[in-house]
Formats: sequence, structure tokens, C-alpha cells
Amino acid sequence: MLKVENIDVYYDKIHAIKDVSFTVKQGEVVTLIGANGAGKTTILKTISKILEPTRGVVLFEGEPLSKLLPHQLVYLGMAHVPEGRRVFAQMTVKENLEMGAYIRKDKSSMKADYDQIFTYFPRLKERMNQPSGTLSGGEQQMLAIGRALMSKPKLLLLDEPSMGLAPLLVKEIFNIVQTIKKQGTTILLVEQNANQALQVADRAYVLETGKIIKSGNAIELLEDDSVKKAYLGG
Amino acid sequence: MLFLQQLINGLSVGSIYALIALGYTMVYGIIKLINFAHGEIMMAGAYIAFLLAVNTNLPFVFVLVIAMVLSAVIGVVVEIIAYRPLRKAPRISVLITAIGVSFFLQNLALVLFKADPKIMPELINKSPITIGPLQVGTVTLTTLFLSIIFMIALDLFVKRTKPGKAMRAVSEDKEASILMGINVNRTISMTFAIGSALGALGGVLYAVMYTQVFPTLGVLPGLKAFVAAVFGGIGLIPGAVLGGFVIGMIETFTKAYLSTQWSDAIVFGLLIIVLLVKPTGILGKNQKEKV
Amino acid sequence: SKSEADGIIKLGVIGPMTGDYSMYGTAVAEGAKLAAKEINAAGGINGSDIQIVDYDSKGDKTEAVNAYNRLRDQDGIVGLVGGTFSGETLAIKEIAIGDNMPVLTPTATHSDVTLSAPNVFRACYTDPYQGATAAVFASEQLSAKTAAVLYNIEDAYSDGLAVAFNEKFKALGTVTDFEGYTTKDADFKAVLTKIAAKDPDVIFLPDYVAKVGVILSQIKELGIDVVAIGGDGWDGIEVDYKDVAEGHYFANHYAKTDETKVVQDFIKAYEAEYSKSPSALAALGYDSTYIMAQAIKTAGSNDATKIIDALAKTNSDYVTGHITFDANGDPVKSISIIQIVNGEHKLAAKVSGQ
Amino acid sequence: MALLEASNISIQFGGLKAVDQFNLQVNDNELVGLIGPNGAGKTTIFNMLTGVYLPSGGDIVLDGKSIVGKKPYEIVKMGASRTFQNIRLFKELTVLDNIKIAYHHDLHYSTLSSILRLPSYWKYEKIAQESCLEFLDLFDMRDYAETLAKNLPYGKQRKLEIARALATKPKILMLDEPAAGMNPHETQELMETISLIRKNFNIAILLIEHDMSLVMGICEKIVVLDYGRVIAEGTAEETKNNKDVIRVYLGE
Amino acid sequence: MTKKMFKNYMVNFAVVSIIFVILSLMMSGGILSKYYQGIIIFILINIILASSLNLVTGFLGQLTLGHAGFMAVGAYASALTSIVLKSIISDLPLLLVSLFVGGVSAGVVGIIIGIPALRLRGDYLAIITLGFGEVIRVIINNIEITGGAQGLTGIPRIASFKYAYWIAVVVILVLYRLTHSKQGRAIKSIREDEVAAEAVGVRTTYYKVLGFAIAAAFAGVGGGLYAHYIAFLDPNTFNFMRSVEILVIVVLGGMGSLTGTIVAATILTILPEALRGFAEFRMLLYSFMLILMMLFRPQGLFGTGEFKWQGIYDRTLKLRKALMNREKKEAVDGSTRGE
Ligand SMILES: Nc1ncnc2c1ncn2[C@@H]1O[C@H](COP(=O)(O)OP(=O)(O)OP(=O)(O)O)[C@@H](O)[C@H]1O
Ligand SMILES: Nc1ncnc2c1ncn2[C@@H]1O[C@H](COP(=O)(O)OP(=O)(O)OP(=O)(O)O)[C@@H](O)[C@H]1O
Ligand SMILES: [Mg+2]
Ligand SMILES: [Mg+2]
Repeated sequence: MLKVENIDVYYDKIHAIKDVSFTVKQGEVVTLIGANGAGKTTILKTISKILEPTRGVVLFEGEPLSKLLPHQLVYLGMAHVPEGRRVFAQMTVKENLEMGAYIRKDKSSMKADYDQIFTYFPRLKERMNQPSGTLSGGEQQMLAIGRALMSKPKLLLLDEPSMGLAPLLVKEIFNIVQTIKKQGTTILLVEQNANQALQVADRAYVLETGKIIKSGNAIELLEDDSVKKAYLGG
Repeated sequence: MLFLQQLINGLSVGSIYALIALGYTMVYGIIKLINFAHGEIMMAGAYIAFLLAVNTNLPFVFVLVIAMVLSAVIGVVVEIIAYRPLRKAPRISVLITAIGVSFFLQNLALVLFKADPKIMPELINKSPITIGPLQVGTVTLTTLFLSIIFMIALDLFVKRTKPGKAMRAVSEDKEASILMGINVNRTISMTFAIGSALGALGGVLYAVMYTQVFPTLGVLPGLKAFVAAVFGGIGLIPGAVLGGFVIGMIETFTKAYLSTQWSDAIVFGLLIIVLLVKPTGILGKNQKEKV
Repeated sequence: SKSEADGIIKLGVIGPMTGDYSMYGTAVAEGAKLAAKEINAAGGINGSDIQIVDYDSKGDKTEAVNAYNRLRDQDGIVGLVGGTFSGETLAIKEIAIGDNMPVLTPTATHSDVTLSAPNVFRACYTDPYQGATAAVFASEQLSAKTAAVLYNIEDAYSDGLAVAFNEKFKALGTVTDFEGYTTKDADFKAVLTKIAAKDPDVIFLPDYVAKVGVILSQIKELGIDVVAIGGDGWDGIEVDYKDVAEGHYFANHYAKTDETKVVQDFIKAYEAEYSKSPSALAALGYDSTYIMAQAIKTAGSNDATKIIDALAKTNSDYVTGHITFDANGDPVKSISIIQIVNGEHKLAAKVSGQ
Repeated sequence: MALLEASNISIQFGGLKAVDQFNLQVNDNELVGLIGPNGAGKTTIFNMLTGVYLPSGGDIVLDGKSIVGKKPYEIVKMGASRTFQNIRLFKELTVLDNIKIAYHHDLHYSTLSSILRLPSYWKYEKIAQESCLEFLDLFDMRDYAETLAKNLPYGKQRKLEIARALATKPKILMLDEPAAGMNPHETQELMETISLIRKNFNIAILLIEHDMSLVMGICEKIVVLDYGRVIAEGTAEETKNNKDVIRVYLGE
Repeated sequence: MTKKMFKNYMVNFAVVSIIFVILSLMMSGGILSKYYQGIIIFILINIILASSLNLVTGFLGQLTLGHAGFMAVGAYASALTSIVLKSIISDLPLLLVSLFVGGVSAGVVGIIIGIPALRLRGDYLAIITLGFGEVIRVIINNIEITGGAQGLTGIPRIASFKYAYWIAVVVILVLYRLTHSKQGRAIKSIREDEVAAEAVGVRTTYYKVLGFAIAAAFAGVGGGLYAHYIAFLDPNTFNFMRSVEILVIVVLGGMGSLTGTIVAATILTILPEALRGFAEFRMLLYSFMLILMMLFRPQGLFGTGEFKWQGIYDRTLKLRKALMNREKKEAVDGSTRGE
């Protein structure tokens, strides 16, 4: 479904991603783990064309993305929950969710999706008409996830979805990941909470200072000593 | 009676400020740019209308529409050439570019048309409507009508329609907007097109009302519209119109009853006081930043 | 100096050639160039041709100073026909005094321009003189008892005229309203409504055409019945505003309908050269160049002191009247009061001397 | 007497009671955790304690003095400083300058001495330079001294924000989700840093955090909030087993 | 460390003096005519005006559009002072005293305006300062002592190159030192994040007013120099466009870079003169070049950095790298990235 081939990404002079390649297959949950500043966010941004690689290609369902404009990816079925939530602060919770469904034309079936999101996050329903900039950090995070789900993506990129959420909700998030996986959505997950991420993931890649240093089956990595030591707090 | 006549005078000035402020606030609301070149788009619209009126005998509505469309094109071209490359630059750099564009268009008009004002043909029958001892200009009525209509239309557009919501999303976070599938460049172009068309509309009516077209035509109304937009709560569409009317009224009544020599100082003085009491303008919400 | 070596005598012109007021600087420069052309065709002065070097000031004082310095240092001008506006001329004045530069401004009407500056002269009359004359005309010829004044508070010219008119008319009748506006204003309905409520016999509108045209239009729009009087800033009003200006009066440097030969020759030459009719500013630029050229001829050299002495002794007929200078360097000449009748200038009165 | 005491403070936004009759006591050198579901009102409480929001009722006493109605900078001066849930560094300035800005209480020189470069300027700037570098040492960040804050990796930015808050020499430090966005390993480090701070600076800490390993690991007292009200208070052990807390916050 | 700084100071002082001596010699030797002297004086005046605005806009991060208003206050106050005193004291003390009065008056007005206005942020502050600039003009137009629209004459013409030069040097020096001190750091922190600044104990209101007042005072000094060079003042000199011109210099030079301001003031003062040959197209070209410059260097010529001697070498290296990077970036379509 998604294929990243030998990409290099720079921020001016900083060489953030060095020759990274990986794949995500249809229906899989793949997770990227790595320390702060390893380049996880950068990779996700490159996939959704917020950043451009100086070298290498990203293929989505076999199509190279270089031909497309960034916003067109959404039409192909990609959604991205960005780091730092990035909700539209002056717009209400409801409007933010509507923006998530920006490309959708099927008004009738959208109702059910709103309801679905409100069952995931009852808080959002309570805050429906509040400008989202005044939401608490965690509430904004819920909104960012809900917003991305509204586009009914084929491929969902999640950048630290559990950040700032209460323990109960963290569990909920990983439940959601499993639920939508079952519904057929492919997921690329970036998490600090590597332990839980590896538990829901099929496969994982370990990133260190812009390079992939390890990859494999999630369960195996969970048992890997070096991974345990560096990322699982063990 | 005198008071009523002055009220009408105030309405007349206010309606034109309101109309111009609409375009101003539209662009500001979306890209947070104090578009100094807005006045020059007005001027361009006025010259286009002037040339059409003098060289053809199209009816007023056509002249107006053509001027609006061409000005929208100019606005979009300016955006693409002068503002788009600066998307990532500090806001103030774009402001300076806008000032540069404003100078440029003024000087271009100066070279093309020379400084002396051209006389705008009477596109609308200007003989005032007399109600008892009172006189209301037809241009005033047209402007008044248009500013209210456009206020309602734009407000609905921005609040209710998809492209309108896309504009608001873009104004808050371009990157996140892309992730929603919004074409940011096209959305901004559309904003400029609408803003510039409104500017041209204001420019033509301004020129008709005050009979002249000249290269710096847009400077004063542009500035006043900016003030009006801020006064009403910048970025808010009804605020722009309200601000326009309030400024027009204050101006007229100071001149009529206080002092003409000091009127500018009084108007600005009041503006300053209002902003100090209500820092986000009349209709602005005093929302404290959530930290 | 440089120009002597080329056998060319350079005269400088400074005025707004770009910007809002470019028509004024351009008119002066065109008048000056026409005069230079005629003089050269007639054999030049003392065997040399004269050349006009005109620089833009945008009406800005800083620019004017730079332009003046450049004219003096780079171009080596012998005399200055400028500046066009009072502000820029005043900004140049102190430097010019230091340089002992012969300066003859065609159009700077501010009373201080020639004050304690033996090298500075002007071809136009001063603001106070013009304002007072208008008041006398209103009272004596139009039998006005009441007058209102509406002027541009930001503009020295408008302010100067307004104040002088006000002073003078107060002695002759009643000033009902003394109101101001700013350069940026476009809407005068509020103040006009206010003025109309007191029903004055005349309204004094000392400003330039562009503004006066708008004011007169709004006077008509509001249906106010009043006779308007203006100053030389009205020159050219009949071109675009003949409808709204019909019947009103203004003071000017010359009347186009004046049958005198100098006047008619000038108008013909100007129209032939530029295919448009000359404004009063063009006439003043033209006259000033002739006066300056005559002074250089009389001086017999480019020596500044001699030229200044010769300027002081000017005594001849020009397009804008018979000119001699008083001790200050201000002209002693007549004012033509013109009425717009059927869209044409009609000489209503010629007020002579102080 | 407690170092910081909030009694019955409340605030509402529109109709919403974000914080309702909240009480809190933090003693000298105590480490108190403030937890609760998202939107419970934790950050809002910080905002009231630091003068960003004015409580609609109740009183806050810091070190014997009421701080209600005081400006944030006055409260800093009185000894309370904080970090933000969304990192707020001086992005375009260097790491060292970020610290120096907070470290101004010991720099006694006037504007005039700056302009004239009087001896007092040199003396205190030298102190500033040295103390602030030492400060960075403490956080293992001296290498980044000349880096612009915006170019730091996320975890380091969090750390810098804590260091900056500490540079104001507070009596009580309030940390709003310092571990957010850190992996378990980094959280571990953070825990050590916090212990280090308590040891070296001898101050009280009030901590908001959703990472239970951190909260349960180091807090002496934990206050649990839900819908603006305290629903439980006690040691880690007590809270962990509190039914309500499990229901609304921890989950099974 | 202080030793290195001392050396640095000596180098800078030497350079500043050498420039002065060279310029003076060129002037007395007739290589630089009065025309160029005039331009240089205007450059110096613009340097003073723009660097003072840079303190507010570049360092403090507040957009103001009324700097010409402070310039006006300083110009009139100092002009009136010297008109009164000119028969009593000689040139240099006269200039200094009147500039002092001009600076203090403008500074006081700056405080009076600043205290309420600085509670507002961003574009609202811009509007208030714009309004203030206009109000000042109306006041000058309407009171007797200033000569109203007729302007003020009789000002002694005593602002020569040498005075202007050293005054500009002092202004830059003061601003440099101020911005490189505890006060300067506080001012910059407000630009970066006002909430955070307060949260670490910065008295934001105080520092805002301080910055505003100092900027206003120096604008007043700039205005005073102008008055004593032109020897004639009228209110129109200090219109909105003047404020804009000063702002353009600041942004083009780089917000928060005094060196940038100096360079930009020089370029933008010379540019209109250099374009004289183009007659009516002059201003068209000027504005065109302004747009180009902004497009080419949106962060300003110097960004937020200052010129440093030891930096020359690094800079050339950086430039080469930057050029290489630009090539790289060109391959990337940068059009739709977020802020
Ligand atoms: N806008 C930027 N400009 C310059 N450097 C940047 C920028 N964004 C990120 N970097 C650098 O690129 C590298 C990778 O950053 P990235 O944000 O992708 O890391 P990450 O793995 O997502 O980290 P985290 O876990 O903190 O989110 C880091 O060294 C970071 O400092
Ligand atoms: N300025 C405001 N206007 C309106 N509502 C607000 C405002 N600030 C906070 N709220 C609301 O008050 C509640 C408490 O917010 P607060 O940020 O204190 O939560 P929190 O406990 O810190 O949550 P989190 O753990 O998610 O950060 C939230 O529901 C939020 O929506
Ligand atoms: Mg990341
Ligand atoms: Mg919070």
C-alpha cells in the first residue's frame, strides 16, 4: 500500500532523514519507534507531502506521490493526525470535524460517523460548540484524531496519538486502532508509548538519528533486549 | 432637520467605507495580511470603469461587473507574484511587499494616466432623491444597499459554505488544511479574487460618488477602511460594515457639531479610546489566549 | 563653472514631476522649457544657449534639497527657477542663501519665501495679498455682507489665503463660518450642510482645482445657493468642472482672454509645443525663465551677485503682468479676477498694485 | 503553614464551571501530583495559581501572602514558576539566553549601566554567564548553549523549559505534563532530573502528568480532579486503589 | 572574555573613526560635493530613525505605524528650543541642547502613548500608533507656536555632517548596548512569547514602555537633526508615508539587526537619487525594486544577526553552503508549506 524508497530529507542544513526505506502493506498496523528527534515526525510529514524528500520516492498504492499536490493525497485516502494536534483554534469542535470530512460528499452517511466519534470521545460531544482553541490539551488531541477519522481514510498516519491523554483514554486509543484496523484501515503509527504500540502493531521499524536501524515483527521487537533497554524503559 | 440631513450625510460616507472595509477584512481574515494594496485595487477598478464608460456605452451594471472581474484578476496576479513566494516568511515582510505593490500600482497608474484627476462620467443618475427638505443621493442608496447585501452574503459564505470554511481553516493553519484536502493556494487565490472584486466595486462607487479618478484614489479610503475594519473587529465581516458606518457617522457629526479643524484628531482619539476599552474592536470577542 | 565651459547656461527647475501633484511641477518645467527654446532661437544670452534642467521633488522637502544640491554641484546651474511649492522652496532657501544662488520661484506663494533672503525672488504674488484681494473683491464688487471660508488646514497655500481673507473680510462684513478639511478628505457634505445653514453671500474656497471641483460638485448636489470665490489654484477649473464652476470667481495671474500680445503669443506657442492649453503655473514658469534670462543678460556674466542685482531691477511686461520687485523680492503686479461664464474665462476685474 | 495554599478557588468559562471550589496545600519541599481526566481543569488551576487567570472566588496564599490579582511576573518574584503544557520557549533565542532571561533576579544593574557599560554591568553579566552555564550543566545541556531553542529536539525543549522555570529560583515549581511526548526511557531520565532538582534546590514541586509511572513513582501526595472538583487525595498507593479514580481515570 | 570584547570595541571604534576621517577628508577635498554630503546626512538621519524603530518593531516585536509622529514631536520641540536659544549660545551646545529637548519631549510623549497603547497587540497597536501619528499632525496644524500649516521657519541650519555622524554613532551604540544586556534580553523575550516572558518574571509592561520610550526619544533626536538640517518644518513632512518609509528600512535591513538597518537606510536613501535619470519612471522602478528585495530576502538583508568582523569568514562559508542548499531546495516545491 505504502512504499518509501531511499528517502533523504533536509531542514536547511540539517540532514534529518538518511536513506530510509520501508513498506506498509494493506491492512497492516506498522509502527515507527525511536527517541526524540529521531525523525519520526519528519517521515510522516514527508509521506503526506508537507515536506519533500531531496532524494528517493514515496509510492502510495503503486503511484509515486511526487506527481501530486499535497492536498490531493486526502482524496486518495490518506489521513494524517499531525504532531501537536493542529486543531483549527477559532473553529468550533463541530466545525473541526466537518473540516475532517471536507472531501466527502456523502452527507447522509456522515451522521453515523459523527456518532461513532462521539462514542469514542464523549467529551467532544459535551464541547461541541466550543472554539477548539480553548479545549484542554487532551480534548484537542481527541479532536485531532476524530477529525482525521472523519475522512474515512484507507491509510491513517498517526503521530503520537496518545500524547497528553489520560490513561483511560490511552487504552481507548489503542482500542480504536484495533477497531479501525479490523474495518480494513491501514495504519502507520508513531508512538512514544512503544510498549503499547508494539502490542497493537504487526510490524515495526526502529529509527535512530534519521536511519532505520532495526525492523521486524512487532512481537519479536518487544522481546528484543536493545529495544527494551532504549525504548521500553526496561 | 439639519440633524437628519447630517445623519444622511454620515450614512453616505459610512456606506462607502463599509463596502470597502468588507474587501479589506475578507483578505485580512484569511491571510492575516494588512493588504496595503487594497486601495490600489480599488483605484484599478475605478480606472477600468472610467475607461469603459468613456470608450463604450455599456450599461452601468456591465461596467461594474467587468471592472470587478478584471480587478479580481489583478488581485490574484498580485497574490501569486508578490505574496505567494512569501508564505513562509514573517508576516511583516509580506506587509512590506504589500506596501511595495501599493507604490508600484500607484506609480504605474501615474505613468499611464498622469496625476490630474479624470472625471468619472455619471454612471448612475446622481440627481438626489428628495424627501421633504432632505436629500439622499442615489449613489448613497446604491452603496448602502450593496454593502448590506454583500455583508450578509459574505458572512453566510464564510460561515456556512464549504469553500468559506476552507478559507477559515487556511487562515488558522495552512499545513493542517492541506491534511484536510484543502487546496491552500486556490483557496487563497479565491479570497483575493473576492476581496479584489469587492475593492473594485467600492472603487467604482467611490469614484462615482466623488466624481474623480486619480492614481492615489485608493489611499485614503483604503486607510479609512482599514481603520473601520479594526474598529468593528478585524476579520469579522459584520464588524467591517459596522465599523465603516460608525466611522462615517463619527466623522460627519464631529465635522457638523464639534470642529472641522480638529475632526481627524477627534475621530482617531475616539478610535483609540474604543480600542483601549475594547481591545478587539466593537464586535470582537475578548477571548483570552488559552495557555 | 562647468556650464560656462560648454557655452551653455543651465537653469534649474525643481518641482513635483511624479506623485499626486506632478501636474504642477510638469507645468512649470514645460513653461520654462518653452521660454528657453524661444530665447535660444533668438540667439541665446551673451552668446550662450540656456538649458533647463528639471528635477523631481515629489513635493517632498528632503528630495527637493537633494535635487537642489545636485543641480548646483553636478549640473552647475547659474540660477534656479523654483521650487514649485512653498515647502520645498523654504527647505532650499537657507542653503541657497549660503550659496548666494539667484533664485526666482515662479509659484511659491508663502510669505516667508523671500523674507530676509536677498537672493530669492518670486514671480507670483503672496498668499496674504491674494487672500486680502479676494476679500475686497467680494465686498466691493459683489457687495457680499456675509462670507464663509472653507480651506485645507494641511496646506500652507490654502491656509495662507484663508487666514488673509478672514482677516480682511471681518473688517468689511461678517464671516459666518471658518471651517477646515484635510488633503485626504473627499466628502464635504457635513461641513457644507453646516455652512449652508447660515446662508452666507459668498463662500471662499482657496484650494487647487482637484479639490475645489469636488467641493463645488457637492455644493451643487446639496442644492446650496452661494457664490464661490477662489484663488489662483482654481486655474484650469473650466476644463473639467465648467458646469459646477459656472458663475463663480477666482483670482489669477492672467486671463486667457486677455488681448495683450504677450499673452496671446504665449498661449499660441504653448499650444503649438504641447498641444494643450497652458495653466497659470506654466505661464509663471515661462515668465520666470524670461526674467532670469534677462537678468543674466543684464549682468553680462554668470556672476551670481550681478545676476541678483539685475533681478532686483526687473521692470517689464510679461504674460502674468507688468513685473517689478519690491524690497523683499516680491512682485508688484496686478491680480486678474476671473469669472466662469458659459464655461469660459471672463475677466471680471483687474485689481492693481498693493 | 503550607507553602502554597489554595482555598475554594473556582473559575468558569461561559456556563462551564471548569474549576469548582478547589482546595490544595503544598508544603515546603513536597512533591504533589495533580491528575485527572482530560479537561478536568488541571491546567486551568495552574493558570490561576500563576496569575494568568483570575479566579472568580477563593484565595491563593503563597508563602504567607495572597497572590490573587497579582500579575504573573509578580507571582514569579514571590516564588512560584511554571512550565506550559504546550511548550513556550523563546524560540528564536539561544538556549543560554532563554535561561538568562529567567535568571534576572540576581542581576542588579540598571538600564543606564547597560548603556554606559558601567562596572556593574560587567560584573553581573559575568555572573549571569557563569551561573547560567552551570545551570545548563546541571541539565546536561551545556553543549546546546548556543543552539536556538527552536532547533532543539522535543525532549530537550521540555528540559529547557524546566531549566528556565528553575532559573527564576522559585520556591515552588509547577510542571504541566513534562513527560508528554517522551518515551519511557526519557521519562525515566526526567524522573531523575526531578529528583535532582529537589535535592539541589530544595523546593516544592506541583506536577500535572498522565504518565502514571512518573506520578506514582515520585509523588508524595496525589490530588485527583474530575470536572473541576477534587475526587480523591492521598498517597500513590491510596489513589491507585481508589474506586472513583479507577473508574474515571485509570481504567481497569 | 572582557579582553576580547575590549579588543572588539577598539576595532569597531577605529573603523568608525576611520570612516569618519575618510568621509571628512573627501568632503573638504571636494571629492564629495555638497550634493553627496546632503545625501549622507539624510542617510544618517534615516539610520537614527530606523534603528530606533527597530528597537520597537524588531526587538520588541510590536508593529507600529506612527514613528513619524515621534519624529515630528522631536523636530518641533528641538527647533523651537534652538529658535529661542540661538542668539544666546553657539552652534554645538545649541544643537546638543535642542536635540536633548527634542529627544526628551518625544520620549515623554512615547511614554504617555505607550502605557495605554501597549496593552494592545499586533494590528491593533498598529492602528493606534497610526492614529497617534495623524493626531500629532492635526495638533501641529492647529496650534500657533508651530506655525501651523505655514510651517516653522527661522531654525538655525547647524546640523552638519560631523555632528550628524557622531550622533548616529552614539544612537547605534546605545541601542546596541541596550539590546545586549539584561534589558535587551527581556525586550526580546517579549517579542518571542509574551505569556512565557511574564511567566519567567519579565515585567512586560515596563519593558514595553521602556523600549517604546527610548525608540520615541531617538526618533525625536532624528527629527531634531532633520529640523536643523532642512531649517524649515511643516506638518506634512511627518505624514503616514514617512512612517512607512522608516518601517520599510527596518524590515528590509532585518528585524532586530542594527547593522541591517544601517545598510538598508543607506540603500533606500540613495536609491531614489540614483534613479533620477529615469524621470517619470523613477518611483515605478523604486517600488519594483522594493518588491524584488523583499521577495529575494524576506527575512531582511541581515535577518536578526549583526555584522561581526570574525563573522566575515564564516559567512562566506555559509553563503556557499546556502547557495548549494538553495539548489537543493529548488528541487523541492516549497509553495504549499505551512508557516
Ligand atoms: N523545522 C525544523 N527545522 C530544523 N530542524 C528540524 C525541524 N523539525 C525537526 N528538525 C530536526 O530534525 C530531526 C528530526 O525531527 P523529528 O521531529 O522528525 O523527530 P521525531 O522523531 O518526531 O521526534 P519527537 O519524538 O520529539 O517527536 C531533529 O533533529 C530535529 O531537531
Ligand atoms: N478559555 C477557555 N474558554 C472556555 N473553556 C475553557 C477555557 N480554558 C479551559 N476551558 C475548558 O475548561 C476545561 C478544563 O481545561 P484544562 O485545560 O484545565 O484541562 P486539563 O485538566 O488541563 O486537561 P488536559 O489533561 O487535557 O490538559 C476544559 O474542558 C476546557 O475545555
Ligand atoms: Mg515527532
Ligand atoms: Mg492540561
